[in-house]
Amino acid sequence: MNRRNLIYAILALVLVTSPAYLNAYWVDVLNSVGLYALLALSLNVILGDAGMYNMGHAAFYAVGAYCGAILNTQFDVPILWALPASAVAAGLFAVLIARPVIHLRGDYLLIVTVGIGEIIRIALINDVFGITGGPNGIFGIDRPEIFGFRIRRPHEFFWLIWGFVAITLFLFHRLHHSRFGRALNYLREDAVAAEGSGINTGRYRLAAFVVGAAWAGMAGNLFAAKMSIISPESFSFWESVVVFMIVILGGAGNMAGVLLGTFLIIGLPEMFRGFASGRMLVFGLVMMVMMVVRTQGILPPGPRKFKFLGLKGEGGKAS
Amino acid sequence: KSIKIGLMAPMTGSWASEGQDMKQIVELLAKDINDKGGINGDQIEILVEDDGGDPRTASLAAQRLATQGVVAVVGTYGSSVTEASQTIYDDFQIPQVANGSTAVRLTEKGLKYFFRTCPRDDEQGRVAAGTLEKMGFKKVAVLHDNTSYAKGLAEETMALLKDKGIEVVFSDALTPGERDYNAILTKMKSAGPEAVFFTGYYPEAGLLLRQKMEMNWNVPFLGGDATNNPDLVKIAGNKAAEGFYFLSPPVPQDLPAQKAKDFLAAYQKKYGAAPGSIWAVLAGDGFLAVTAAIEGAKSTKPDDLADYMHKKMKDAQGLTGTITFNDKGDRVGEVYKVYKVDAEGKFVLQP
Amino acid sequence: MFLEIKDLHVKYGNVEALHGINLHVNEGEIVSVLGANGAGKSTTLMSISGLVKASGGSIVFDGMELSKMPAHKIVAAGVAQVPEGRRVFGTLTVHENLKLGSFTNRDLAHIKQTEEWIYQLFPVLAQRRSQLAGTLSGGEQQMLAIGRALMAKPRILLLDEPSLGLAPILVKAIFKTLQEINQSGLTVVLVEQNARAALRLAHRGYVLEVGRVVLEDSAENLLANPDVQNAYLGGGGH
Amino acid sequence: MSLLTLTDVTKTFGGLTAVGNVSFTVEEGSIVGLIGPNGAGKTTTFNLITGNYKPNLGKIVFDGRDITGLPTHRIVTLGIARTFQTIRLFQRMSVIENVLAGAHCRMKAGVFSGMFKPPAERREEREVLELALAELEFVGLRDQAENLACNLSYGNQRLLEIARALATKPRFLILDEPAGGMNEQETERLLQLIRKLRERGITVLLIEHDMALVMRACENLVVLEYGEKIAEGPPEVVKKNPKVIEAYLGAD
Amino acid sequence: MEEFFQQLTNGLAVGGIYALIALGYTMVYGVLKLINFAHGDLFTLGAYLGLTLLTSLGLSDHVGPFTGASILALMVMGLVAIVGMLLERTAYRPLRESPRLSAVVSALGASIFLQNSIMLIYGAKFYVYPQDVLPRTTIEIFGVYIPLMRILILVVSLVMMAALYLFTQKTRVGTAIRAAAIDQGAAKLMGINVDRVIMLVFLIGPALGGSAGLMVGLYYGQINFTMGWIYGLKAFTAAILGGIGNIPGAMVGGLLLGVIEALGAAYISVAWKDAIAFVVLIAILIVRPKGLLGERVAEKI
Ligand SMILES: Nc1ncnc2c1ncn2[C@@H]1O[C@H](COP(=O)(O)OP(=O)(O)OP(=O)(O)O)[C@@H](O)[C@H]1O
Ligand SMILES: Nc1ncnc2c1ncn2[C@@H]1O[C@H](COP(=O)(O)OP(=O)(O)OP(=O)(O)O)[C@@H](O)[C@H]1O
Ligand SMILES: CC(C)C[C@H](N)C(=O)O
Ligand SMILES: [Mg+2]
Ligand SMILES: [Mg+2]
Repeated sequence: MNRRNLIYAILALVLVTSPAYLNAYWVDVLNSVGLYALLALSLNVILGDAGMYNMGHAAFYAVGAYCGAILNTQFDVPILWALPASAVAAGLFAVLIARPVIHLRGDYLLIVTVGIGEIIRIALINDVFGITGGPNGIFGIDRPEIFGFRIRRPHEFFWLIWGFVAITLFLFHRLHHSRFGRALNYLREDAVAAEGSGINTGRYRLAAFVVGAAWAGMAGNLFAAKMSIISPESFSFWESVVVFMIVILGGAGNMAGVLLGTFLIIGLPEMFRGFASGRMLVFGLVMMVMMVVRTQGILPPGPRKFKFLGLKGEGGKAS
Repeated sequence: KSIKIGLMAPMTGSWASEGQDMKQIVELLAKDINDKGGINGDQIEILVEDDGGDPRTASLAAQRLATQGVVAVVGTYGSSVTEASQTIYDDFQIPQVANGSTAVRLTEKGLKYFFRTCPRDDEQGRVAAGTLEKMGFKKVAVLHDNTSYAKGLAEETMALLKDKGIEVVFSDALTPGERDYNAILTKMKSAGPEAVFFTGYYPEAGLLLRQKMEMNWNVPFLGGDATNNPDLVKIAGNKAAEGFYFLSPPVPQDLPAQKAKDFLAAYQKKYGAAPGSIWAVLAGDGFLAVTAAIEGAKSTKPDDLADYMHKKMKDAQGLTGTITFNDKGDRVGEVYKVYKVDAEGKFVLQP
Repeated sequence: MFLEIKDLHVKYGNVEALHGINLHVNEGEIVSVLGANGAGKSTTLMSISGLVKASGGSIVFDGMELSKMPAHKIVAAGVAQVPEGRRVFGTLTVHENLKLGSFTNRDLAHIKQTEEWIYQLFPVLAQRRSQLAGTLSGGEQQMLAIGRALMAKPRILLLDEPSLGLAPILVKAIFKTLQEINQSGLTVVLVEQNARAALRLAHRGYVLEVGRVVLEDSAENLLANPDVQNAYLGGGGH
Repeated sequence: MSLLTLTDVTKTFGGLTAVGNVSFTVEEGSIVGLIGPNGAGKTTTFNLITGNYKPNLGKIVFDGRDITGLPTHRIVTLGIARTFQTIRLFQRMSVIENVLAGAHCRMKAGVFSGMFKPPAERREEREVLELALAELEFVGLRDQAENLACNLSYGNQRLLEIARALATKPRFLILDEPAGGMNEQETERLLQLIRKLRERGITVLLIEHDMALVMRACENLVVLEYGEKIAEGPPEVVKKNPKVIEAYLGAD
Repeated sequence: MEEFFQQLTNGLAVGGIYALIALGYTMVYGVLKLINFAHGDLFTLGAYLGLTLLTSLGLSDHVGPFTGASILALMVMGLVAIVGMLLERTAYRPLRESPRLSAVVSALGASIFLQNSIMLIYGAKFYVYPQDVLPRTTIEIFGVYIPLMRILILVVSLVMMAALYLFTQKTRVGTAIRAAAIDQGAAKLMGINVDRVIMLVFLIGPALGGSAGLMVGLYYGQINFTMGWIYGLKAFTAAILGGIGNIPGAMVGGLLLGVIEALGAAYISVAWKDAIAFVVLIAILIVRPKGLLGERVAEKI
């Protein structure tokens, strides 16, 4: 327990100091990892915690990104101010589209979410409502500003993105250890038993989608701010698949695992650059091998620990 | 000490053959210069990054080049791919010379470090509309593939056609990467166009031609510059490709300049075949423009290079002719020509 | 000896569940295996059938060493099991389930005849012939599981708590049936929580405790044994 | 006062009438047994009461309130809890987490208080943890609290199901074959537990094929056959009912 | 009206290919509950192997076009089946007891691996089948043009479906496959060699995928190493639409998806056709949550 925390602390320290000795390229890779980590953590709520097969997460990411981009380019809202709007837009979108399909099970939900992702992408390409810019997307998004400081370079984005990851980890960790987090796990393990224990499974399914979507929406906003141009290609089916793989490979339901998974799936291919055109081949192979070796994911979740100490009827038994 | 110049090209993905050609051409030109002692005494080193023909891969490739100390970047092919990398190079203040990206928008953003050796789609649209008018069609169908280049060109052309009183009886987008376009062809056929203008890329164009033949539909097809690739004929087959018109800057074998002829001979000698399309050759032009700027400005500083190319460079020698850029970074001059595929599958320049 | 288990060890992951079981069954016998929850009764049956692999020891059935044999061959050799939790094929019909029971048996006439016999034994199943097994009530599924095992024309039948969830009248019926088929020559190994009924039926019995055999005796002696009475027969009885 | 009343409840699956026109009442504070041959419709009746199935016809009234067709979680919140015939625990979660599932419907915290943990949330968490531990103590699984549910023995899993149901603070508890797979000694302990439930004021409806247990635990029995009620009354009377003997108990 | 029927036949041709791929998908899914994302790449492999064999053997010159194509198909199916079996051994078998989605990720890894292997072996460019391997006749009925190849595609899919259906429903081995699909342990207790059953399924599924690849090569002529991704996704959609695990469902789903796409393109918009198809899919699943022919056993509680 303590040793684990020590390892986490060391890793966090390595990460925080990394901009000091990495060049812009590698810092940018880290930024990419950070954005995917946000996405994966948000998907983890839906897929890992609640066990709902969502392979269309890019849809929520897209809604958030476009919401931010449109507010910024059309209405001159500073991009970071649009963050709550992106969250709300993606969350509302989740309420709208998830409600009718939430009762679908397993692979049926999976293909429906794939479908939703594709519908969104196609709608963006075809310039729905004339505000998405069609295949060109939206360009000229302002760089974000914090306290008058304009963020441009990878080294600057690093702090914005990873700061947001840190906040997310903190909040999601608490959420996991709350009534809400537990309810999602019950739902995942056995929906009938959960309902029979008095949990409104329908509502929690939806709530998981909304929380996950809202967070993906904010990740989308940061993505738009970083790229300063967004277009439908950035929200393809493949993006959803990548995030899906991250969650499962890392250890569905465990945030440390998801984070590790992000480093592996987003960071590793960069390290394989030495293999030139064979690098994706190596990547595919590595994924198969990792899954076969760690069949539950690299860091599968364990049961929650509780502090029984000091509770009524506890004769000082430590746990 | 050597000067590093980046090349960003689709080495994988559906346009991989274009990327391979780009690399070979630029490397051959670089060797030529190095053999002659380099520029201002410095040798040139080419760093190649794969953009996969995909915008997301491209933005990573751009980051990577930008952090390896290149003084300028040549590339890339498709407009949407280029667009994803533009701001990154701009942030790092690295001049970029695109070779195939014709979308109008790219040079309308006022980016100081962006140039291109290819023409623009507004010119292409004009030539397309003019050609359709000259051939005497009154009703045409316009089909694109929902990429930013293809859609832009389609819209550009349709606006011009309307001005000329030519009716656009059908316009829609297909999904690239599919195999079966019969549904679209059937729908288009029933709209009764006298000609079809397809603004997408060659893999789809080949399939369209072939399937059109199979449904016994003999409508003339005109393609945009992205159909200019010999693979088109391979995919469609000679019979289906025969009679297909397309727009393009002059294809390699039609280049008038002696420099081009010599270079192509050397290329043929080294690699065994001529470059497939003009776009790879335009990457060579981009490289030559950069080296000319380094030589002329006697500097590798980004601002010096950009200034030189914008203002001082006049009629630099390129493979496809002389190179001059305007304030926006566009190449000066009219270059679009009409080609037709003959029975052997050769591209024949139309008068 | 018909079935002989010697020093059988079984591990689940790193945890050993059986620590050296010795047990034998003579041809034509009914042998009952008793034991508290988690004693290893089901594990023993599963390792006979080859679904869990022994980490040590031997299982010899009619001269064949089973512990290294794949499960499907063991069944073909004449070992059938009614598994714990029934495990009927939920999305197949009752009829198809029975059909599968006879997978290793290619004697069509015999298959038909046995199926009819099973329908006589459990008339409910006949009514539900083409209902999906998953929608049967718990007891109906249990009947189906027994019927399915009988379809294999086994030489030895392993039953894991066959009375679980059955109405008293059916428990009686099933135990009677077991006696009958035993008398017609089938050897039976019976794991039961309903220890009293099981011992009344059996010739001999074993008592398992945390992965070990702690008692082995004739059924009458076990029934009379005060330890057994205390632990498994609910003290005084009724 | 009757706590639960079923009036002419009917449930069909395709052409099969699993429960037909069944009516009975359960008095507050009593222990009632529901028995009958396999496939008689007992579990289905339970599922109708708990809202897992919706009846085709008929009415179910709990504590003066019509609960027919309400969703399960609403019914649980109103005070009806259950265990399942085939064990349905959250197998890969710990024993204490399983019990906390039951406590869920008595809690208030939502997403935001989960994230921001205001004092009220912390207090609530502590309270339910205490409640859950108390229920584990009650069924005798206190020392297993941090074990995984799947590592419990079968009998203990059944007890854990009861603890989870109790954590919903029910007034009415429905047990579906709780003694299945238990040996006689364990069954005896279960009987004690059921009696203690009544002392806590919880009304119990019990399906069980272990007649010894049913006879000793229940003060009233309802007998189903082919989905219909064929007898009702105190155990000693029902036991001698020829219809019940023929259909269910069998002659000795 | 003519146009409608023309579009209908267009859709059926596309749908026939979807169906053929979906059959393999559903077969594997039925037994392992595994969404074999590598299936699309086995399809691609079929197309490439077909091309290699076609150009190197020149079969049809010796034995006539149809016999040649049939022999070719058998060879392709055999080879792809072997690859499928190896895949099962290495990437899926070790994951049989683990959470379902782990195997899905392994399958995605396998997909990436296969796709890039093909790229490294053949290169990234488009390949083109020789034209006129099979007679490219087009027949015209009441103004509707139907290339013979389309009829061939449909017939092959239908025959495969019927054969598979009869095989799984009526034969001993077929029933064993279905039993293994439900509960492998219980199937073993019936004396079924579960490993063999799964191997068999992993021979049949990929073989079907491979044959579809060959068919696409022969009919459309142009192949490239990424094409399996889209086809795989479409086929998976088709399988779900029909009710995954259900063999006639795969057929119905495939044909229906093809027709929806064609009619959507014809009467609504070409650019939106995939979105339209997904909207229809979602609508159907809302009404029938287990697909058109999927089994609807209420879960017994
Ligand atoms: N699949 C498994 N994985 C890990 N441990 C297991 C598994 N199955 C059984 N065990 C453990 O092995 C031991 C013996 O279990 P087994 O099921 O054989 O007991 P049993 O005598 O049949 O009990 P019951 O009366 O509850 O059926 C127990 O400690 C159990 O927890
Ligand atoms: N979901 C369902 N679909 C179809 N038939 C069902 C379904 N659930 C139950 N049945 C049928 O309804 C009848 C009653 O089943 P139920 O489970 O209520 O019986 P039970 O009285 O609990 O029996 P047991 O004592 O064996 O558990 C059975 O014949 C069963 O086959
Ligand atoms: C290289 C060209 C064929 C590409 C096309 N002109 C574009 O801008 O995308
Ligand atoms: Mg057992
Ligand atoms: Mg029941």
